[in-house]
Parts: sequence; structure tokens; C-alpha cells
Amino acid sequence: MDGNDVKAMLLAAADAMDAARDELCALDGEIGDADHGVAMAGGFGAIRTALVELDGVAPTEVLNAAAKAFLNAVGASSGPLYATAFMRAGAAVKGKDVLGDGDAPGLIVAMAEGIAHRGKAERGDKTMLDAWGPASDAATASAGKPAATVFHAAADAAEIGAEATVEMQARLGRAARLGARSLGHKDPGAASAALLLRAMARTFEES
Amino acid sequence: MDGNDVKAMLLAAADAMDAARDELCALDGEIGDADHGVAMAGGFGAIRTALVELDGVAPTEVLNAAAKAFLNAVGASSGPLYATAFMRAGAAVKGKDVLGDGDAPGLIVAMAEGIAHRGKAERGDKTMLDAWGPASDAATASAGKPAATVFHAAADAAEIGAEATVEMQARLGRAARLGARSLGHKDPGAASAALLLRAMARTFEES
Amino acid sequence: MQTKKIINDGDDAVDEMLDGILLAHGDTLRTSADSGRAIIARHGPRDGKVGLVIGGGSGHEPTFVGFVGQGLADAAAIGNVFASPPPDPALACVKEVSGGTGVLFMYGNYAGDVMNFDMAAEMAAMDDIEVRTVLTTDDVASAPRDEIEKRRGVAGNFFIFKAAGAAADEMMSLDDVERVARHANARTYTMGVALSPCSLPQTRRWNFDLPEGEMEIGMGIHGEPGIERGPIKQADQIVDEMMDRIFDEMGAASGDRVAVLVNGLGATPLMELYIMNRRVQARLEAVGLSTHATWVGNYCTSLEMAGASVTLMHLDDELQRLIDRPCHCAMFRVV
Amino acid sequence: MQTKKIINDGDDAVDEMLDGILLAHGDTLRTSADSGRAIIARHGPRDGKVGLVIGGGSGHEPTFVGFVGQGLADAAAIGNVFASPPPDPALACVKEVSGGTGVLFMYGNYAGDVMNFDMAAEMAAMDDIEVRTVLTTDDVASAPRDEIEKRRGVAGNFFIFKAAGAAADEMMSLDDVERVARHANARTYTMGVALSPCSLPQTRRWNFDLPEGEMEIGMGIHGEPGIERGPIKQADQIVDEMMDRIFDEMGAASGDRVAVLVNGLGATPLMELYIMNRRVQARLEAVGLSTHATWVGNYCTSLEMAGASVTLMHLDDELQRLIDRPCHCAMFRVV
Ligand SMILES: Nc1ncnc2c1ncn2[C@@H]1O[C@H](COP(=O)(O)OP(=O)(O)O)[C@@H](O)[C@H]1O
Ligand SMILES: Nc1ncnc2c1ncn2[C@@H]1O[C@H](COP(=O)(O)OP(=O)(O)O)[C@@H](O)[C@H]1O
Ligand SMILES: [Mg+2]
Ligand SMILES: [Mg+2]
Ligand SMILES: [Mg+2]
Ligand SMILES: [Mg+2]
Repeated sequence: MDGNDVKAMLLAAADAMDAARDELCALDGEIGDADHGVAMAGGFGAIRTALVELDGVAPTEVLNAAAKAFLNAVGASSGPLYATAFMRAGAAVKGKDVLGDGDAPGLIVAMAEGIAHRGKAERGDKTMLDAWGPASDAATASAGKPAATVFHAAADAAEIGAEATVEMQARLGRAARLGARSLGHKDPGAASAALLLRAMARTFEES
Repeated sequence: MDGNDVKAMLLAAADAMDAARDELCALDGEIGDADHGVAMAGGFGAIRTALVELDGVAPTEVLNAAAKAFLNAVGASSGPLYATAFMRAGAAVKGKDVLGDGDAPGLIVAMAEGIAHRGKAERGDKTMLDAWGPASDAATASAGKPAATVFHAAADAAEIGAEATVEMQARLGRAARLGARSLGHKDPGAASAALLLRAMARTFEES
Repeated sequence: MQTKKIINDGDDAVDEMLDGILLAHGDTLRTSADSGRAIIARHGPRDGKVGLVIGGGSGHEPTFVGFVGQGLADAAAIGNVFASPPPDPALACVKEVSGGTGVLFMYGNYAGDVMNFDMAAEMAAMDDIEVRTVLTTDDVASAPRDEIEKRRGVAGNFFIFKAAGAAADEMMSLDDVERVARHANARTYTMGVALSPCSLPQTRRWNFDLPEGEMEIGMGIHGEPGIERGPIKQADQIVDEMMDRIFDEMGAASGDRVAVLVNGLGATPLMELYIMNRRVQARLEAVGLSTHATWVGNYCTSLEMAGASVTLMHLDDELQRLIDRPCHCAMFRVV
Repeated sequence: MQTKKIINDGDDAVDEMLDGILLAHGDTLRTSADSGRAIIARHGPRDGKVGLVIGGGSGHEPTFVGFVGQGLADAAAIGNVFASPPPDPALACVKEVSGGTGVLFMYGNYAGDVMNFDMAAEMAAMDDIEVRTVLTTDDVASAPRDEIEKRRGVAGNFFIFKAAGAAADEMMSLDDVERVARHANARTYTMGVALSPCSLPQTRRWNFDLPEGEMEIGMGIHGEPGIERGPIKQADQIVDEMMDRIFDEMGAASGDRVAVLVNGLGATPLMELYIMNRRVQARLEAVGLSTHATWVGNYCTSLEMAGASVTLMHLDDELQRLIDRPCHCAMFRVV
């Protein structure tokens, strides 16, 4: 997995966000402000633009460029959360030109930590961390397996985690003010996290 | 026909305007500003309020009170037009405490003249005058017949006249700017005129 | 199903609105003792000054009531929603603001308004107050150029009233205020577009039908049908259609100055109005016209209608001076 | 089917709006060289003065950009529609308005804004500019009183920013401007009601569903669900529910003074806002509160949402002086 493979993962994620834009907006409309799809598609669209020129650079450089592009295109909640996630992921593999299967869990764990650090959410607050947290656990548990397996395991866990947010009462973010009215709705940030991880995982099949 | 009978005619007209309010607004919505029903119901509602206290006064007094009430409640186009109509009708029977069958045509002719004078419309302009004009002709032609017959003949003519406005291109009022787009729609002021005359005519049956 | 409105009884809406206005703006506005529908500027009317009385139907706020104040209109006669006021409030306005040098009526060119204000003017003449009338006819979409006297007055009212109000505030004679008013009207051009209907408080039904995805160019501020209906276009295209028509009417030369009003009809966000303004200014620049001043916002509304209009006033030195003159109204000020 | 909007490409809406704003208001506003999303007051920022930087998502115009100007905010960082600006424009604002005595960030309490502005503050600290933050939390419907720190900032922003901006304009120290801002926030109470949804330019779909005949009390200015949904009530009842809740929070004594803001969310006509104001003032009078000043209009909008809010600021001598202090913004002025 070199820088170009990391780039391919991010581009696949970008396509997934384009496809899910309206669905994510609709989810956000139920308990938030209906713009999560716009933010994610916009952020990954900016990543796409920023990465177009990058070729043959190290994974860290790709991830740092993605962090900056996402942040400045989006703002919102997702901007700092994903920007921090990408920066942490970049830092986790700093100095390496090529990543092996053993680096996969660390990338996912670093992203989850970045999101937790920036957002100060805890699991159960009904945020994207309820997808990224389980994903991080699953990635750690799959350590030693091929990167594709690690990412798919993380995506599986993220999907289950996202599904579980339906039963949660929001304690952070816009939805927090809803109290019990947030029950019964899936958190849009958790939903997009699962989609992202799955799209990233699939890039291993294609390559 | 004494002042109280004139009052009864106006009250019957008021009920007719209440019943037709939304329909007249809808007609006005097609070629105007959708408020003709509100204006007519409001104007006759004000007449109802103004006349409640009047008992046993001369027809002219009833008609003058109606003119004032209608005008100040409504404004709009209908206000000055009907206020002038009622004032002219009042003037036409001035000095009489009781009206006979012979006075009926004069009342209708005076109303039509008042409307023509105030609005400076000509027949064919697609206004209420296209109902009041034929009504006035029919009333004149029925001179000598019982008042009920005169009013019904006027109402018949007004209905036909109102129907004919569907084929006219507006030359006055809000609809005038529509040009050919005013074709195919009945003029709301002509429609309400026919309803008014019919309601007035029917008061003879009841009494 | 009824349209959604925050009102009490629909028949009381206008009077309750006026109550709310007077409670908010009692420092600049009062009602006449003769009529609760005659709203008078506390500061402004004075001996020797020509009185400026404007008015018309309600539902266009801040037009007309919001433009009453020192330096603009001395009084406004307030009608029901989309209905001319009766003569009484107009007459009450005249009596309150007459400073001995005559009164000017200014209002949009609608049959109902003309009949009612004319009746009021006749009544004022019986009291030996000279009242003249200048009708506004800025809506270029409402009649062809050879029937200019049939055009209606719309958002451009704002500029035309402002110029006349400033002229009166400068203590010009009735002749001169009337001349300025006619001149301002002749040099003011508006084109509008509507995206959705509005509804009267009394009926709470949509007053016309504008299907999904469609807009109507040239629609009047009471929902009177316009000149063309079709699919919604992009902002730049809409503005281009408006500007083409206005340029054609205005016949300005490169280097001439204009004042610009991008007006919202009620439900159109400022975001859209400013996006329109971007294109308006680009078009002005392209033909070498210079923008002296720009106003963007809801100046002449049609209740909750969505849509907008563009107005240009073709300035000369006098109009520019008058437009710039300070005024202090309840809902608008220039300082 | 898409919602109707006068825009070009939805992704360009915010930038094109800013173009239009700068073209209309270039005499009071400019952009920072570092960021087109950092809008700076031409007059206002100066040596020795605490800089006031506000900001947040677009779609609430005239909030935030319209309140940039001498005597109010020195700059605004502009986000996408309903999205916090990233740190960069906020940082650009800081650099432009820093007068050497510190900068205050003020914005509504939303998770996204907090994260982005905090990042900007950290970056400013690296440049040795002291940045402090006061979050606005005036929406009493958005959390119970014992979780006041979770409340969001809505239309009351306007009063809170105004007070802090006046304090900075009086050349108060950063400590004092911060104190005033917190005090103003603590004494400002807003309750809103929504009647219809809005739609983002990028999606052009209704962002929530509010069935015919229904309203939602306490809905947020981004369409975040409120505290109660039910059939539309009469204006007086709606206002009563708002005022009961606000009175309960405010705990004012008879004779106390308030400033009032009756705010429209975008598609609600002035007529309805003034009808609401009538009841607001009646309720104030009934409990012996005196109204020092009233603003009625669209001050904090949610694109084309229909609805309104009522804000009371519980004045003391200092707040009253600050609210009265002149300011000159592109979309608002006090003289
Ligand atoms: N403090 C937080 N920590 C982690 N995730 C958060 C936090 N606040 C919000 N989120 C996530 O952000 C999502 C909303 O993102 P988005 O709609 O793009 O931003 P905004 O709320 O600013 O409109 C929520 O669904 C939630 O998953
Ligand atoms: N000059 C006129 N002469 C006669 N009738 C007229 C004239 N102008 C308008 N009308 C009538 O008035 C009707 C509209 O009345 P209404 O809706 O109450 O007033 P407005 O046009 O002020 O809204 C038209 O349908 C037409 O019949
Ligand atoms: Mg969101
Ligand atoms: Mg009408
Ligand atoms: Mg009308
Ligand atoms: Mg958002």
C-alpha cells in the first residue's frame, strides 16, 4: 500500500459520499440540519481535487493534503473531525513510503482517536464515534490479517455501530437538544462513517 | 317596498356574498388579485352592521347608509363603485317613503349609472358593468311589470352578461394588463353583480 | 386546508398589524384622530412644506407604512390586504399633513386606488386644500411602452417616493415636487419574477397556482398574471431577462449613473437577492453604467410570495441628490 | 422535484452571495486578502480596540455578515449553508481586526462552530494574538435551565453581539468586553416557532417535514426539531406560549426595562411579525415591564423557512447604553 493506494482509497470514499449525499442529508434532516451529505460529499470532493496532482508521494503526505482540503472546504462538525482523523492517520504512518498489512489497524485506530480527541464525544453519545469506535476495536482485533480483511472487519463493526445509534439518545452535537426525540433515528455521521470504511475496504478487491 | 324592504334586499345580498366569498376570490385569482370575494363579503357585512339599527326609515336613508358603510369598509375597486351605485339609487328615490313597482327599474338603472360614472368603464371592457349594463337595459324593458319580475329580469340579463365576459379581453382594472391572457375567465365583478341581483330579486318571493 | 399564518382573526389582521407597528415605532409614527388607517409621521409635516401622502393596500410592508417619516412620506393611507384604502383615511392624511402649500398623493396605478384617492382629493378640495396626484408606473412588464399610462406601480415606488419626499423636505413648491415625482417615475424601471403564490389572511388559500418547477416573469405584486410562465431558470438568466428589458426601456448612455433596488417579494432569502445583485452589477458594468447606490432586501412585498424584482432608477444630478438626502422612517433610513 | 430558488449552481451560492454583498456594500465591507470567506468592516477595527469576530453558517442573513460594521462586529467568518466556517477564515478575521488588545470570538453554541473556532483560536495563539470566546445560548427552548450550557444561539445573537460590539467600540478592555458579552448573553431569551421547512441550495429538498396545518414550537434555526409539534394556533396563543416561557426564565421585576426583537425566519410577512408584536407588548405591559426599544423584521433567518421568534433582552443601565450606541453595518444601523 503506497501513497497512490491511499489516494485510491480516498477517491473511492469520495465516490461513495457523492452517491450517498441525499440519503445522508435526509438522515440529518430527521435529527439535525439536513446537510451532512453536503458536508461529506463536499469535503471528499475537495480531497479529490487536492489529490489529483499528487502522484507517487508518501501516504502521510496524501493524508495531510486530505486533512487540509476537507477542513477548508467544509467547516461544520465533520470538517475538524475528519481533518483531525486524517492528520492522526498521517502521523501514525509518518516516514513510511509503503505500508504493509500491519499498518492497516493503526490507520483506523488513529482516525478514531483523532475524532474522539477533537469531538470529545464518548461512545453512546450518538455520534460518528459510535461507528469509528467499534471500527477501531475490530481493526485492532484483526491485527495480523490482510489489510483488506482489517478494513472489512472495521466496516462491519461500523455498520453495526451505526445501526445501534438508532436506539441511542443523543448527548452531543445538534441532535443533543432533542432528548428522547432523537430515539429511532440513525446518526448521520455514524452512517457515513460505515459507508466510508466499506468503500475503502472495497478498493483492496479492485486493485 | 318601504325602507325595511330595501334593507331586506341588502341583507339578502349580504348573505349571498358571504356564501360566494371563496368562489369570487378564486375567480379574481385567475385574472386579478384574488380578493373580490373578501371585498364584497366585507362590504356587505359592513352594510349589515350599519343597517341593524335602522328601522322604519326611508329607502334613500337605507341606501345612503349602505353606500357609506360599503365604501369605508372596503376601498378597493368595488368600494367606490358600489358606494356610488347606492348613492345614485338613493338619489333616484329621494323623498319617497314607499316605493311601488314603477320604482324598481329606476333603482337598477341608477346603480348601473353610478358604476359607469365612477369607473368610466364601457361595456365590453370586461368589468362589472358588463353585468350591470344589461341588467339596467332589462330593467328598463320590464318597466310596468311587478318589481319581482323587474329584478329577476335584471338578474337574468346580468347572468348572461357575466357569462359573456368569459369571451372578452379586459381593457380596464387589474385584468387589463393581461391582454389576451384574460380571455377564458369570467370577470369576478360581473359574477358578483349577477349574484347580488338574483339575491335581491328573491326577497320578493319570501315577503 | 388553510395556508399557515401567524394571525388571529383574518379580518383583524390589518388593524392588529397597525397596532403592532405603532407599538414598535411610536416615536416616529402616530395615527390620525379621524382614522386609525391614516398613519402620520410625527416629525416631517410642517407649515409651508408640501405634504406627501402615499398609500395603498396592505400586504406590501414595509411599503407603504414603513416609508412614513421625516424626509420621505408625511402620511400613508392604509387599505385592506391588496385593496385600496377608502377615501376617508386618505382624507384624514391630507388634513393632518397639509402645511398650507398643497398636498401630493402618490400611489401605484391601480383602478381601485385611483377611484378612492380621487374621491378623497375631491373631498379635500371642498376644504380648500389643493391635492395633486402622481401615479407610479414603474412595472415595465405590465403594459407595452405605447400604453405606459396603464402600467402599474411596484417596487420602484420606493425610489419615486424617496425622491419626491426629499424634494418636499427641501421645501420645494407643489409644482416642483410634482415635477420631481413625475420625473422620478419616468426614470424608474422595474421587472419582477414570482416563484410561488401568496394567500390572503381572510381566505388563507393560495391566490393563484404556480406549479412545481415553474416561475412567472412579470407577475404583479398582487399575483396578477405576468408576461411569461415557464420552468425556473438560473439566477443569472432570470436577471439577464430582466436587465435586457430594463436596458431596452431606459436607453441610458455609457457613464450614466443608476440607483439599484433588488427587492424580495417576501419569502425569498437575502442569499438569493444578493446572488441576483451580483449579476445586476455585472450587467451594469458591462454596458458602462455606474452604480451610485444599491439597496437589497424586502422593500415591497406580496405577503409570503416567493420572488424578486430588479429596479433601476436612471439618475441625474437632481435625483441623485434627492435619493441621498437623509430620511428617518420606521422601517427605512438614510443617514 | 426541486424546491424553487433563484440561484445558479447550488455549490456556488455562498460565494456568489458574498460577491453580491460586497458589490452592494463595498463602502462598509471588504474581504480579507487571506480568505474570501472573511468579511471585514472597513471602518471599525483600530489600534487599541478589542476586535470582535462573529461568524457561523450561511443562510441566516443578515446574521452574521450584515452585522459587520463600525460599532458592532469587526469581522465575520462565513461558513457554507448551515455549516460552521473552517478555521482559516476565522483566523483571517482575527489577523485583520486585531488591534493589539485581544480579539473576542462570538457565535452560536453549535458543536461544529466550537470545534472550528477553537482551532482558529489555537492558531491565533501561535501568532501571539489572544483570542477569547463567548458562546451565545439564548434559545430557551433548546435545553432545560440546568443544562444552560447546551443551549444554542439564535436570533438573540443580534442583541448580544450589539452589546459586545458597542462595548468594544467604547474601547473597553478585553476583560470588560468579555464580561459584557457574557452578561448580555445571560440576560437574553429567545423562543421560536416554525411553520414550514427550508431547503439547502445544494440539495433543493425540504430539510424536514411539517405537515399542513402544523407548527413546531422551539424549532432551531437550522430546522433542528423543537419541543412540541401541533396544530397551528392563533398568533396571540403562540406569543403567549413564548412569553410565558421567557418570563419564567427571565424573572424580571415590575418596572424593569427590556429590548424586544420580533424576528422573522425568512418567509413570514412583516404583517404577521407586527401582529405578534402587538401581543408581546400587551404581555409586557400586563406584568409592568417597560419596552425600551423594539425591532421587528428578519434579523436571523433560516433561508425560506416560515416562522418567527421573540427575543427579550433584560436591560440594565449598561446594556441599555450599549444597545443604544450608534452602529453602521451593511444591513443594520442605529443612529
Ligand atoms: N462532538 C462530536 N464528536 C463526534 N462526532 C460529532 C460531534 N458532533 C457532531 N458529530 C457528528 O457530526 C455529525 C453531523 O455532521 P454535519 O451534519 O456534517 O455537521 P453539522 O452538525 O455542523 O451540520 C453528527 O451526525 C455526528 O455524528
Ligand atoms: N373601472 C372600473 N369600472 C367598473 N368596474 C371595474 C372597474 N375596475 C374594476 N372593476 C371591477 O372590479 C372588479 C374587481 O374588484 P375587487 O377585486 O373588489 O377590487 P380590486 O381590483 O381593487 O382588487 C373587477 O372584476 C371589475 O368587475
Ligand atoms: Mg448537519
Ligand atoms: Mg381584486
Ligand atoms: Mg384588491
Ligand atoms: Mg450544518
